[in-house]
Amino acid sequence: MTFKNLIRGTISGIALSACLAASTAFAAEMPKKVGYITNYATHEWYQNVIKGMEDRAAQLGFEIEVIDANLDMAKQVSAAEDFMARNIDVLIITPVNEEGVVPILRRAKANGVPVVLEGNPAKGMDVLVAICDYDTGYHAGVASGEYLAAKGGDSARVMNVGLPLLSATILRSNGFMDGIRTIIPGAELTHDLDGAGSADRSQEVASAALAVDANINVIYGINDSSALGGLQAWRAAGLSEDELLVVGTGGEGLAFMNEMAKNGPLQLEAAMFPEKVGFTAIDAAVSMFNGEDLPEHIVSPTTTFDTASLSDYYVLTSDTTRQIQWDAVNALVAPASCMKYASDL
Amino acid sequence: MPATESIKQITNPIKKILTSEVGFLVLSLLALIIGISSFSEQFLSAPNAVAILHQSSLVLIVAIGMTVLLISGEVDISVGANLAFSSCVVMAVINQTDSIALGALAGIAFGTSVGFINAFVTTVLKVNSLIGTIAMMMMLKGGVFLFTREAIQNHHQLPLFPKIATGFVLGIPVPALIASIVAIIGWVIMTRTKAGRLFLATGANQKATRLSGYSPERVKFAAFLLTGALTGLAAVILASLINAGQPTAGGGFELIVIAAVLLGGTSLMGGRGTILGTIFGVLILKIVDNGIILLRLNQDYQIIFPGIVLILALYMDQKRRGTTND
Amino acid sequence: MPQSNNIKSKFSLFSTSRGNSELALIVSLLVVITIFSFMSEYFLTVRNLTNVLGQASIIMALAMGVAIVLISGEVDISVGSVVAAVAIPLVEIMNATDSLMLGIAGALALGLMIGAINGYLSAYLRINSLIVTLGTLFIIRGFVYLYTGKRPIADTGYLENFFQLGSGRFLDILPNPALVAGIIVIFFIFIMRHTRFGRRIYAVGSNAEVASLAGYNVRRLRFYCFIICSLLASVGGILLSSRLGSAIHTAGMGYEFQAIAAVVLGGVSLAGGIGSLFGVMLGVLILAFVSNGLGMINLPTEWQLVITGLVIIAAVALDAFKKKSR
Amino acid sequence: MTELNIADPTNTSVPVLSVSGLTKKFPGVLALDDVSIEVRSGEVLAIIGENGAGKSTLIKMLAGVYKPDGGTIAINGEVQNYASPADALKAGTKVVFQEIALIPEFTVAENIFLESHLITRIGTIDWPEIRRRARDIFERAGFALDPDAKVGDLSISQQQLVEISRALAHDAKLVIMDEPTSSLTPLEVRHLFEVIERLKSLGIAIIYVSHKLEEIFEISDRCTILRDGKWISTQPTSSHTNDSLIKDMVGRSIDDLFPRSERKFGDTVVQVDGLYTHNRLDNISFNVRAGEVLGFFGLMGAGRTELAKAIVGYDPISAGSIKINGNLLSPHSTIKSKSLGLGLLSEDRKEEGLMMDANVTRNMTLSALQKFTRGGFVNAAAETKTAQSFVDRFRIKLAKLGQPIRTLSGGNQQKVLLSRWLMYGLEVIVLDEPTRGIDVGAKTEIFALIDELASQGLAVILMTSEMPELLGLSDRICVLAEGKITATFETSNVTQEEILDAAIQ
Repeated sequence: MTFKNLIRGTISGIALSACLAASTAFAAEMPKKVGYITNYATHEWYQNVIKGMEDRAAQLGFEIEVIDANLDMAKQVSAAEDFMARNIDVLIITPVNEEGVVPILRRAKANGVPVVLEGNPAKGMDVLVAICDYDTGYHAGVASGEYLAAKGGDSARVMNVGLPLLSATILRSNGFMDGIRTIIPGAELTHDLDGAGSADRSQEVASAALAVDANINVIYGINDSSALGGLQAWRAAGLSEDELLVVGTGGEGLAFMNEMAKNGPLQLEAAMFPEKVGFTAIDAAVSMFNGEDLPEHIVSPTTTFDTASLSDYYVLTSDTTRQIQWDAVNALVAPASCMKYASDL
Repeated sequence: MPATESIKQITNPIKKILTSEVGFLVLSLLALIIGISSFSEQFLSAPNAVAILHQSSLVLIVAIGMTVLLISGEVDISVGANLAFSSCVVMAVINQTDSIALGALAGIAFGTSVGFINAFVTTVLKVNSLIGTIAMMMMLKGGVFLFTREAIQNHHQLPLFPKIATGFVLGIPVPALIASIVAIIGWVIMTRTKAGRLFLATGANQKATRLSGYSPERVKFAAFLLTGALTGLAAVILASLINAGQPTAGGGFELIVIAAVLLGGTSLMGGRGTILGTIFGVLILKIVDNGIILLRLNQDYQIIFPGIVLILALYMDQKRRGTTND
Repeated sequence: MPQSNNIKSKFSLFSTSRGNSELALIVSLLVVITIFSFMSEYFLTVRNLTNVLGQASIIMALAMGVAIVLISGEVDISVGSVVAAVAIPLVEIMNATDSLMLGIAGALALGLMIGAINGYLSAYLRINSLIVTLGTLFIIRGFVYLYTGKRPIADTGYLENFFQLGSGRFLDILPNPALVAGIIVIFFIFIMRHTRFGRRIYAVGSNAEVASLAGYNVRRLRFYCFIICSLLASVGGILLSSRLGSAIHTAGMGYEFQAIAAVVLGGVSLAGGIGSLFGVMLGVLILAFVSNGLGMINLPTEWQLVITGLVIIAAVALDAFKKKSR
Repeated sequence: MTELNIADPTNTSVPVLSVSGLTKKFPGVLALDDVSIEVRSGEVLAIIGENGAGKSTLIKMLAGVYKPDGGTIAINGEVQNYASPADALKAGTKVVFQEIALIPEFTVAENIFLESHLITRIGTIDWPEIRRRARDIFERAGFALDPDAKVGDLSISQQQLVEISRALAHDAKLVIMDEPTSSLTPLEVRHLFEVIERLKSLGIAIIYVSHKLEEIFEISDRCTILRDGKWISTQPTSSHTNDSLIKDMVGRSIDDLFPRSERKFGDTVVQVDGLYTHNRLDNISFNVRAGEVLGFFGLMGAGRTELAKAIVGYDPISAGSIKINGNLLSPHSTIKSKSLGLGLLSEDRKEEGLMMDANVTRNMTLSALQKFTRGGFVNAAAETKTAQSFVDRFRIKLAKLGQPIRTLSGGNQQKVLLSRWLMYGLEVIVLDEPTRGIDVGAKTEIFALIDELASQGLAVILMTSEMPELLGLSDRICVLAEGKITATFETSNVTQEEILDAAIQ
């Protein structure tokens, strides 16, 4: 089933990329103004999404304006109003909340402004550009199972440093557990924590959980901050790092690269390539502007890499900057649709 | 009716014992420990104790400063944002200089300078400190992203740095040791020194303090600087604990700190409060927090319980004192 | 509306100090609008200006309630959580009954209950209201998380009038939320100026003892203020929910700070008894136009936070300076 | 209200107020014990007694603030059962408290109708009617008040008139005045007495509570004396002498209110030259010698408190110099003035003196902390020992040093605050209304203390509005009017009239 899905996804993904590339290459008209309302601009993930958008827009010869909702749904609605008041050509939105964005979509439609959603689907949307959260977690889970099995392990006891506040992050956690169980059926979710997505809080809750039961061998974090916070808690408890596997998600900043460079417990990273998401969203926006037909869900690819293959995708150019390796990322294929969506929760 | 109240206090010896500043808190803490440990045997285990101490340390260090500040009659809402910014400064300077000492100093200096600005806005510009430090919180939350776009990593991988916060001295976790030293110094200052008397006097009656030949502004300045410096110190520990400077850290930290201080019996109006009370306040809140994870309760209770505990504690405190705000 | 020289002189722009501070606010608002008009061609358009009125409506409703509580000499910082809480019965009842009116009734009922709890604890049990509402801020948010499981609750029936309430425009020009907020503002300005109830709230906040001697039931008046505040926060919650078409567990976070900042900016004293709702309205609009304008010129969030913080400190410091030099 | 019948104080009709067997208990204290009084229409009954005699408890029961534990209150023969102060007002009793019960942000007219704003038919406030009715009252009573003025901008005496107007607006039959002259200038006191006469002529019964015996003799018809919560006597005032009143009040006779020991003046300690502040003081210059008491007299608003606060560095000055033993007070701060040996005992104990929740020791040692401090640490044992010595020396009545200061009487609180400076050891002390709100017994002790300090060589600057205190304590007298010194006298050869003349300029 999953395999079939994968194949199907791969095929249609290739077709789609081709179609997108064609449409943008030959598009006669470019929008003058594209507005992006981001969820949380100060987060590394969104900074890289914005960077991808800016780079792509610059290639295509137009500018993109960004307003940050700063995690406030009301501010997101206001930002949409502001953009529409400024006669924007296409609107890209990362919903703060998938239900809260529904009235915006309706109003944009009434105003004749095409909308591309990024991240989360919502009722009444035309097109969504997003990674598959469940799939990302799932593949990371499979990779983890394989990693453990390769080292001769036959049991997995997992501490999930999660974020139940958001459906996307719940999907990642669920996917990870489902994935790892395909290899190690007896994998056990020993701790299911709410680390609030931040390193300090993750460290705190993980410390308490490890005090209860430190008999785990996998820490899964729904983002890099959560994974690293969990790892710091492990270190603070003075536990041996030899048998521990830490799996991060996102690959949004430099933190995971530094940690992976140590070749310590952080061996696997479920990378989600925010730059690629931004890139793809701009292409979709151009297509929308030209009134082309697009599938409802354009999947942006993700992959799980280990310490060895990290450098295929990202290279540190200085202490504070990194360079995405576009060739490798563009070569990744994404499925046409995800295994599970928020609506399946 | 002050006269009657005093008589009530004198005539009822049982009540008198209960009115001791920390008696009620000690009882609550004991009840919590017994309650949680009877449901979870891990509660009293060494690793859990270390975990509680680590987490309590950060809050306690800042809470000591906040206690002094509230006693002086002012408040600082910006400590959470200051904590995050300072932790970034610590890591950035360590990356620049390869020196942990310089990084720590820079973090404390940054925290102190935020305290300095808060003090200036409050005592010179005469802006109500609640409003002034809310504004400072906004500016720090914005400013930290102007300083760094993302979490600052330990670029040079100095292995010693993360070991500071996770290390032990004489079997005591380092952060707990630092927090204990801070608390003891705070306790000595508030109970044994002239400075402590002036913090109390300024909060109790600012005009009388001025007429007695002191400068309430200087006293408040000192309290803000102390709070800022201790926030910087906590930021060093935080950066060491997570081995990074995290611009998004410290969310809601100010509320936990203030809740702990108030729980410890310090008056919002100034002029009354003890360091001992604050220590118990911090421990109670952090043990509740820890117990919820230990007992595998829904973590959402972690924000519900402190709210209930806070209201209840203040109500009990008021009952015991027999006073109201009227 | 009974008008007399007395009232005219009291509220005319030039004759009293109160009038002066309102004049200063009007001038500030005009300055803000003028500056942004030069910086963005889209700013000074009917569409944008009316948009801002709609966007400000939620904070406007909250600020009116917070101002009334502050004028009565208390404080309520739980309003942000109320915004999130009331959306739950609103949407759940609408989904069950297909009736917007029943949903609104449910939301207001929950708001009434929360207000009654805050009011009972603060006004009758005389627990410091800052702490009570700090506690309920946590508690209500916690229960919202527990009930929703941190998932949004959608308006599954797609009620047209629910959508229109948040997103429609009155006479095709004024956003409906702005209309609701406008009615609230006018109604409560009138209540506070021209009814016994309103005048008594001012008297209670100015000097509770005097008010009590004049035969006012101080506790009951303050109790009502908490209920009004919570009901107005509920209206804010209903408006926000209708703009979002759903009940969202994170809604309204941090709105208490925004509301208090606007209220203080509008000239209401944190000590009670002083301030006008007209001034509060101007305070809300100034912050709303600053926020909108900064967005219009594409200033990033971090700069918006820094500038908003500076605006608040500058405004309050200026006010303190004026009072001092008077 | 409209009928202006001239009442005969000796008539035998039903009294406006008759109180019988009134008793009030607080936990551990019998605050008022079986007190009975009567007041008739058009009569002024004075009630006097030391602090703690039960005066304010009695007033608060008459005002409906406290509920009696026994006894009855009847107005015009009808027994009342007040649930709140509003009930008492409805029944016709209006109390003008010492701390004026008005809303400063409201206008005069609105304050008059504070109990119950007049409303229109639709329930909104009828502002024109409120103003019209206020004007009517002012006309009838002869008050020069502006209904639109903000009460916060009025003087205390004008605010009292607003309070009395409230009584008239509610057709009060009984007006109770609690220490009405404690913040008034002599001129304002005269005006108040005229108002009282007018109220009498309107048939209103008046209870007048005061410490000031000369006022009692002037204004009251009869006089009730309370002591320790008990009724002592009610007699026509004319049958009393000053001494008999004091004797009944304190239960013992006070021979000499103002003891005066031999004072030897030393060198000039204080030199103030050309002092200005931006809103009040105008070219103030004077000198004080060691061992001398320089009294400053002035009407309300003349600038006494402003001068006191300016010379100790509490309030800023715009020009002029202050020298202590030749040393300039610069920078102009209380820190510097303290180091030069100059300190102020404020007129407002509660707001500017006491730390209410702190204990007696902490309150007493605040200024002198440095004396017990070594390397920043306070020696608590030495501190307590010194505090105890001051308690003994000044006979401060308390249970223990650790008790909160708010539980002490006003007189004892004042002694603690005086000790605060004496423990520090000043060269010059500025006393601003040092006996405000203190009963006669404690006053005498404080007078003696001031005299003793002066005879030991302390320079004393005394700000007062009480003529007996001024004449009894000062060696020289400066009179302030509108921020200027209008005259300086040697106390030995000046009359009250001369001083008042200079003050009214």
